[in-house]
Parts: sequence; structure tokens; C-alpha cells
Amino acid sequence: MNQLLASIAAYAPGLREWLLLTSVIFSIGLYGLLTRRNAVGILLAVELMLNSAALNFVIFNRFCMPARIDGSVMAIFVIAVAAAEVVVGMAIFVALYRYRGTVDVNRMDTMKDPVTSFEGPVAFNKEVLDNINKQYKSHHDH
Amino acid sequence: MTYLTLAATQGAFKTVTVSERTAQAFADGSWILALVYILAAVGALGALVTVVGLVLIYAERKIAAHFQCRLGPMRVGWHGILQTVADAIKLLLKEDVIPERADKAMHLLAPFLSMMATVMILGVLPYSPILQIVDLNIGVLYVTAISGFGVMGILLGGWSSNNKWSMVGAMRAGAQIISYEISATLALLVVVLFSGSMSLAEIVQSQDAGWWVWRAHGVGLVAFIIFVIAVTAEINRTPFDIPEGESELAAGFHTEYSGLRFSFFFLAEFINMFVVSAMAITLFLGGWMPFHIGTGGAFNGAMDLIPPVLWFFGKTSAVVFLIMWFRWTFPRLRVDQLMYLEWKVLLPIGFVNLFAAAVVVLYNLYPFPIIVP
Amino acid sequence: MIGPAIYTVMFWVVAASTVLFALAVVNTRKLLRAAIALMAALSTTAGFYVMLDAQFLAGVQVLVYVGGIVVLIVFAIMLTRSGELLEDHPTPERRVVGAAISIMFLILSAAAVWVSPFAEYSTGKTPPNDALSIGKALLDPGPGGYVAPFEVISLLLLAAMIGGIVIARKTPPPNQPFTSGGDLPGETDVYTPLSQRDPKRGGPVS
Amino acid sequence: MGRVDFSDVKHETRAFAGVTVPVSVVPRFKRQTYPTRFLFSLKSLIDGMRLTFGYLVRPSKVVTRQYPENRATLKFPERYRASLKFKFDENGYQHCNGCGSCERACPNGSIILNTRKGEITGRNEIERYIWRMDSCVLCNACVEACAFGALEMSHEFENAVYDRRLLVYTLNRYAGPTANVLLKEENLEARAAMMTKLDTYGGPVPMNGHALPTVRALGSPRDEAKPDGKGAAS
Repeated sequence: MNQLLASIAAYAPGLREWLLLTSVIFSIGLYGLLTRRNAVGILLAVELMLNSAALNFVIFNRFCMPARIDGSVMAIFVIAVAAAEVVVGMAIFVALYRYRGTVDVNRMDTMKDPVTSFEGPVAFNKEVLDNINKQYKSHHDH
Repeated sequence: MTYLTLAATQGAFKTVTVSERTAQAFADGSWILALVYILAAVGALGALVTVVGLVLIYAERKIAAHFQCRLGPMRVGWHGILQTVADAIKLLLKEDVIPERADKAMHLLAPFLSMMATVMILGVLPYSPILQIVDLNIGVLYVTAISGFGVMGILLGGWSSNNKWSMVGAMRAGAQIISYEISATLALLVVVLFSGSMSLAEIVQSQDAGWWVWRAHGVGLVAFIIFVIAVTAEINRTPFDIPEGESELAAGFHTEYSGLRFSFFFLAEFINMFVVSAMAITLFLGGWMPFHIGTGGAFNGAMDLIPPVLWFFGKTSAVVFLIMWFRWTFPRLRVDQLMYLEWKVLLPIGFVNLFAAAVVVLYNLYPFPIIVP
Repeated sequence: MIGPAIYTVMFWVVAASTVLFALAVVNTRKLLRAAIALMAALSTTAGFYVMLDAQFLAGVQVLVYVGGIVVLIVFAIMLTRSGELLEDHPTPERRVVGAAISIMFLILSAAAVWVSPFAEYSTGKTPPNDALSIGKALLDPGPGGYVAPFEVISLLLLAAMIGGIVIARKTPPPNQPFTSGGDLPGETDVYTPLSQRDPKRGGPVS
Repeated sequence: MGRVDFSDVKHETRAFAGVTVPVSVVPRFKRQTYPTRFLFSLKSLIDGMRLTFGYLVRPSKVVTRQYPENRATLKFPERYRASLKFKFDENGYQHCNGCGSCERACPNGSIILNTRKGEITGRNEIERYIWRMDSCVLCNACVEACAFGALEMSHEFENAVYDRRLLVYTLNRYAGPTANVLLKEENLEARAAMMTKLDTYGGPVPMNGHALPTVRALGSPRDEAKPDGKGAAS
């Protein structure tokens, strides 16, 4: 029995295994960041990455200077920053959804053109465009 | 001579949790003993959940009935004492309906999440000096953290039912729980300040010279009141039961649940009541400590004869009764009143209270003489 | 002997489940399920913290992430109906490019980890009560203390809170119609083309 | 708080547009300060809790009755309304003369009166007084509308049946004139001749023309009531 336990314990994780694990989690988060188009989905992936980074701090703390606590403190800072980020991010998404009706990042192209942003894709007819711009101005002037 | 010193001299008092015993047994190489400990802990948790659930549901019915000049269940068994058992059997045999458009996996997961959160807290409560499954040195933080899983269970149940009433109920519950959690945590921190520890067993032992509710003069009492109000809101009981609001939302987040899964939600709700009451007494009312007046004397000696477990469950029942009393007296708050109470009343008072507690602890200010040693 | 064995088994089991949950986070089509998978992944990370002798951090992780952040995300998903945004499955090109980039990153970082000589003192003694040490470190004004970052992070959280309220508030401040679709006239129905709007409700006066 | 103390209300007369009218002047509410409101609401909460606790500790206040067990000693309030009944005098004669006030007073048409021309008296008299319990709301309007005191609400409450059609009752025992008319006739046999005894008194009368296995259809002769329920009215 003890031999079995010893052979199991031989696979105990060292610093490199831990770091490999966080790298894997970070890469998965990166994949999600690159493939998701929903803003909330992107935020989920970012949370994953932040989390693996915080874990990294604690791992280094545990293996490289176990008598100190700095890694844990940094992890707490990371968690706090993540919380702040999520609060603001979610507020922006909710406001954006109210305004645009979607949180698809591919459609957040407001800076491109005031008309397309306001109406969604419209036919680029010069007459229509001028008309809408005029109405837009008259509405927001008073 | 206080209880602790008395018990310590007689060798009766020794804080040994079940997990410590198990670790010791493993270290000694007696696998069988360790296994027995683990099984006993699991079995005791299961038994506790069942018994507390049955007793609390029966008590709720009877107490509610008598508050309203009724008799309550009277038919199944003596004074309806087997009514809950009959209901449990009915719920177990009932068809488990899942709405057709529901998110099935999430719908199945939600009640278990809710139940899991509750049972995980039961494991760290100190029922008596020798009856505690595990004593975490971050016990208070753990309890606050784990209750987050309960919120997720509720939110998930409401969302996955694909029913607008369920979803409205779930979102109300989520907003309510995470709001009131702040006040509850602020009240907890007062005790953490005074006792200087987050371990529940150590907090209980720190109340050897008087319970925090009156030894921390004024501050402790205010914290206790805030805590009771906040946890009443956190477990969604009247007057804070807008997530369920029968008259508006059918049954809130568990409208679409039936049979076993409904009973899980239901049981989790009642066990939650037990858990928050147990937390309240552990932090403020001395946990399993007996009631003492002064030092020594026949009265204290008589109190010491009552075993700590009875003290624990007796005090817990008192707080549970208080919460039931609230339920059958007060009308339900509106959503805006609920948020008003939290953000404009409880939270400022809680912050001021916490600040006062910090000042008292820092400068060792005890403006009143200590009545209870 | 039993301790290290249990530790090892737990590490690999929890690591495998974390990776699975993380994959679920980025691949699930329904966003709410992704959030639940994120919750599971973060909870298992709390388990890692326990394994790394940082119990306090584990508690904070569960408290902040599960009790706060994931609940917030679920709220946002419910409010924005992102769960119904079914076009959120990426195109194959996107998948391939994303996978390639992330795998490249993984190889790079794994190689870096593998070849770096780390100064390992695994025999060191960890602080028994990390809550106490973290609290002391956070409030230590001297060298090695973190009181300034602590205050900064408090300010950041306050600013985030106020900013969140301001941004997500329903009624926008005057002269800033783009902050949100509020309940001022003409702001509720932003989808209606301006030309079709009722002049009484803030549409163009024709 | 916002409660009016009636001793503070002043009764004055004031002129409005040249007309002097009496007015009651209520003093303006004092705006309560925050601590006052806080303490008042706290007091009201404690008052409520004291009240409910009072109920809890006084079992004598319990109003629940254990129904099937206490059947022998069951007591009803005087004005409890469970079902409609005819009043009969000591001879068993009714007071209804078929005027139809109750039928008109009934809000949902639960009373159907069949009247006939009395063969001997030559006056309008009741033939069948049908009361449909299935639609009755026990509002007591019929009893109040009756000018002759012929109706009353009784305390017979165990009226549950398995078939809705069994909730149609005939209230009169006989078709015939009222007690007043009957008592003027001294001869008992002549009295009996004025009355037609009903066989389905008190029992159900199918209103939809179909007979039930044990119930004869309305208007069908007595010998056509077959146990197999085929004896429907033609």
C-alpha cells in the first residue's frame, strides 16, 4: 500500500506543472477572446485569463518565497481589479444593449459613420443620407 | 470558575474536530477508524439535513397556525406530527415535470447547487466543542463565500425554467441577496474585530467571558440586529419574500419545479434558516456556551450541567422562532422599500457601527462595566 | 505517505476539471452555460489556492468571483438577452486562427516555463494564518508593505462602482443622449428611424 | 405617521364665492424628523410582534374546528347561510303563493317558479319551486325579497354530490295554495284535494330534460321514472 502511495506521490506537481496548468488556462482564455463575438462572452474569457494570472502569483509565492505573502497580496489586487473591470464592463454592455439592441462586438462600429451607427446598415444613397443627417441635426439641436 | 476552565480542568473540554480526528487516524495508520470518522461525518450531515428539515417545516406550520389562531396540521399522527413525512413521501413520488423549452441541464443543476451551498455550510458550524466536522481558520469568510452558490442556484433555476415569472423572481432574489449580504458581512466583521479570529470555534471560545451581543456594549447588539434583519432578507423570508411573492409571481424562481427538485429548493430554504440562525448564535450569542451570570455560583453550575449541544440547538431554535415570528407578523416590503432599507438604513448604520467597533477595539474602550464576565 | 498521494491525485483531478470547465467557457454556445462553467472553473481555482496554502485567498476568490462577479455576469446576460444571441458560434476560419494563436502562445509559454531555472525553495515554511499576514502586509506603510496600492485599489473600486451606476443608469444626463436609451422622450425607441417617429415623442418636426 | 387626531379638527364656516358653508379644518401634518419616524416605525413593528405573540400564547383564541369529530356539537352562527329552505308551519303548510318576487330578486336565475291556476281555489298557486344550488351564491336576496316570509336560509351544509345535476332542489312539499288559504277550509279532505303531493320533494330535478338513473326528469309522469334512466320527458 505504501509503495502504491509513494508511486502516486511521485507525480506530485512541482512549480513547472503548476505553471503549465496556468498557461493552459490562459491559452484557453486567449482562444475565447479571439473567437467570441459577444461582448459578455469576451469578458468571460478575460476573467479566465485574469484568474490564471492571479494563480501564477500565488504559485510563485508558494514555491519561490514561501515565507512571504506578496504573491497572495498581488492576487487579491488582481481579484479586486477584475471586480472593478466587470462592474464597469457590465454597465457598459447593459447601456450599449439598451441603445443598440445587441452586444455583438462586430457591430460596435459607431465611430465609422454617424448614419450607419444610428440606423444600422442603410443604402448609401446620397439623398437619403443627407435627409437623415438633417433630421438628426434638427432633432438634437433643440 | 467559568465553563471553559471548569471543563478544561475536568478534561471534558477539548476542541477536537472530526477532521482532526480523521487526520490523526490517518497518521496513526488506522484506516478503518479514519473511514469510520468520514462516514460518520457524512451520515451525520445527511441526518442533520433530514431532521432539521422535517422539524423546521413542522414547527413552521404549527407556529404559523397558532400565530393566526389556527391549529395547523392535526390529522397525520399525534397533532399532525407526521404531516411533514407524508408530504415528503408525496413529493418524492410526484412526477418530476421539466418544462419543454427549459434549459434541461441547468434546470436539473440548479436545485442541487442550492442544496450544496447549504450543506457545505453545515459542515463548519461548531455544534459543541467536540462536534464540529471541520474548523476552518477562515470560517466566517467561508460561510459568506459559500452562500454565493445559493444565489447561483436560485438565478439558474429562474433562468432555466424559461418562465418570465421565474426569471423575475430569480433576478429579484439575486439582487436582494447580494445587497443584503453586504450588511450581513459588515455585522459579521464586528464580531471578527472583537474576537480577533475568523475561525468559528475560536469565536465561540472568545465568548467565554460574555457573549458578544452584550459584551461588546451597544455595538454588538446593533450588529446582531442588523445581522438578523439582513439574513432574514438573504434567505428570502417574509417580510423580504418578494422573490417568491405568491400574489405577484406565483412562486418565483421555483414556479416550474415539482417533485424531488422542488423539495430540494424547499429544504434548502429551511436549512438556510437553520444555518443563518446557527451563525447568528455562534457569532453573537455564544454558540454552545452555557448562559452564565457573574462568576461561580449555583446558577452557573446548574447551567453547566446542560450539555453544549443542547445549548446550541436551543439558542438556534430561539433565533429560528424569531425569524418565524417576523414572517407571521410583518407585511411584505415593496421592491423599492427593500432597496431603501438596505442601502439607506442598514448599510450606513452598519458602516458607522463597524467604525465604532474598530474604535472600541483599538483603544480598548468599554464605556459600561462588564456585567457578564 | 497518504497526504502527498491524496494531494497529487487531487491536483491532477482538479486540474483536469478546471481545463474542461475552461474549455466549456469558451466553447459553449449558450452564454449562460458559459457563465456557469466559468463559475465552476473559478471554484476549482479556489481549490488550487487551498492546495497552495492560501486559504484566505480561496475564500476571497469564492466570495468575490462566485458571489459577486459571476452573479453580475449572469445578470448582464439576462438583461442583455445575450443568451439568445445564437450567432455567437464562430466561423471555422476564426476558430482555426484563434486556436493557432493560442496554441502558439501555449507552446511559447510552456517552453519558457520549462527551460527557465527557477529558484525553488519548496521546503520553506508558509505562514500558518495567511489572513493575518495578508492583512498586515496590506496595511504596512513601511518597505515591503502595500498600503499605497491598497488605498489606490479602494479608490479604483469606488470609482468603478460610481462609474457603473452612472453608465447603467436608465435616465441619461441631459445633453448626453448617447449614454443610454433612457426614458426621456425619443430615447426609448432608438430603433425606429427618425423619419418615422412621432414628433410629439421627440421625433423630427416635419 | 400621518394620523388625524379628531380633537384637532376645527369646525368653522367659510365663505366660498359669496356662499357661507360649514367646513372642517384639519391641521396640516407636521413633517416628522428622521429619528421620530425611525422610532415610530420601530414601535409599530414591536406592537405588531406583541400582538401576534399574544395570539400564540393564548390557545383559547383558536378558531379552528375539527369538523368531522365535532359534528355532534357543531354550532353555527345565527345568520349562517348554507342552503335555501321553505318555511312550513306546524301542519306542514307553506307560505309561498308564487308571486315571483324571489325569482326576480335572484341575481343569477337560480330560482325557477312553476305556478298553476288552482282548480278549486281558482287562484295563482305554486306548483314547483325549483332552486338550483349549483349556481346559487347564497346572497339572501330571495329571502329578503319575499313579502310572505316563505323562505329561509337553513344551516344544512353537507350538500356535496358527485353529479352537478343533483344540486337542483324542489323546495315545496306539495303543489297548492298557501297556509292561509288552506286553513280557511275546515274540511281536511277538501284541504287535501287542493294539494298535489310531490314525489321528488327536496330532491334533485334534472333541468335539462334528461333523467338520471335515480332521478325523474322534470314534467315526466311518475311511472316513467325508470332506474335505467331511459324515462326521459318527451
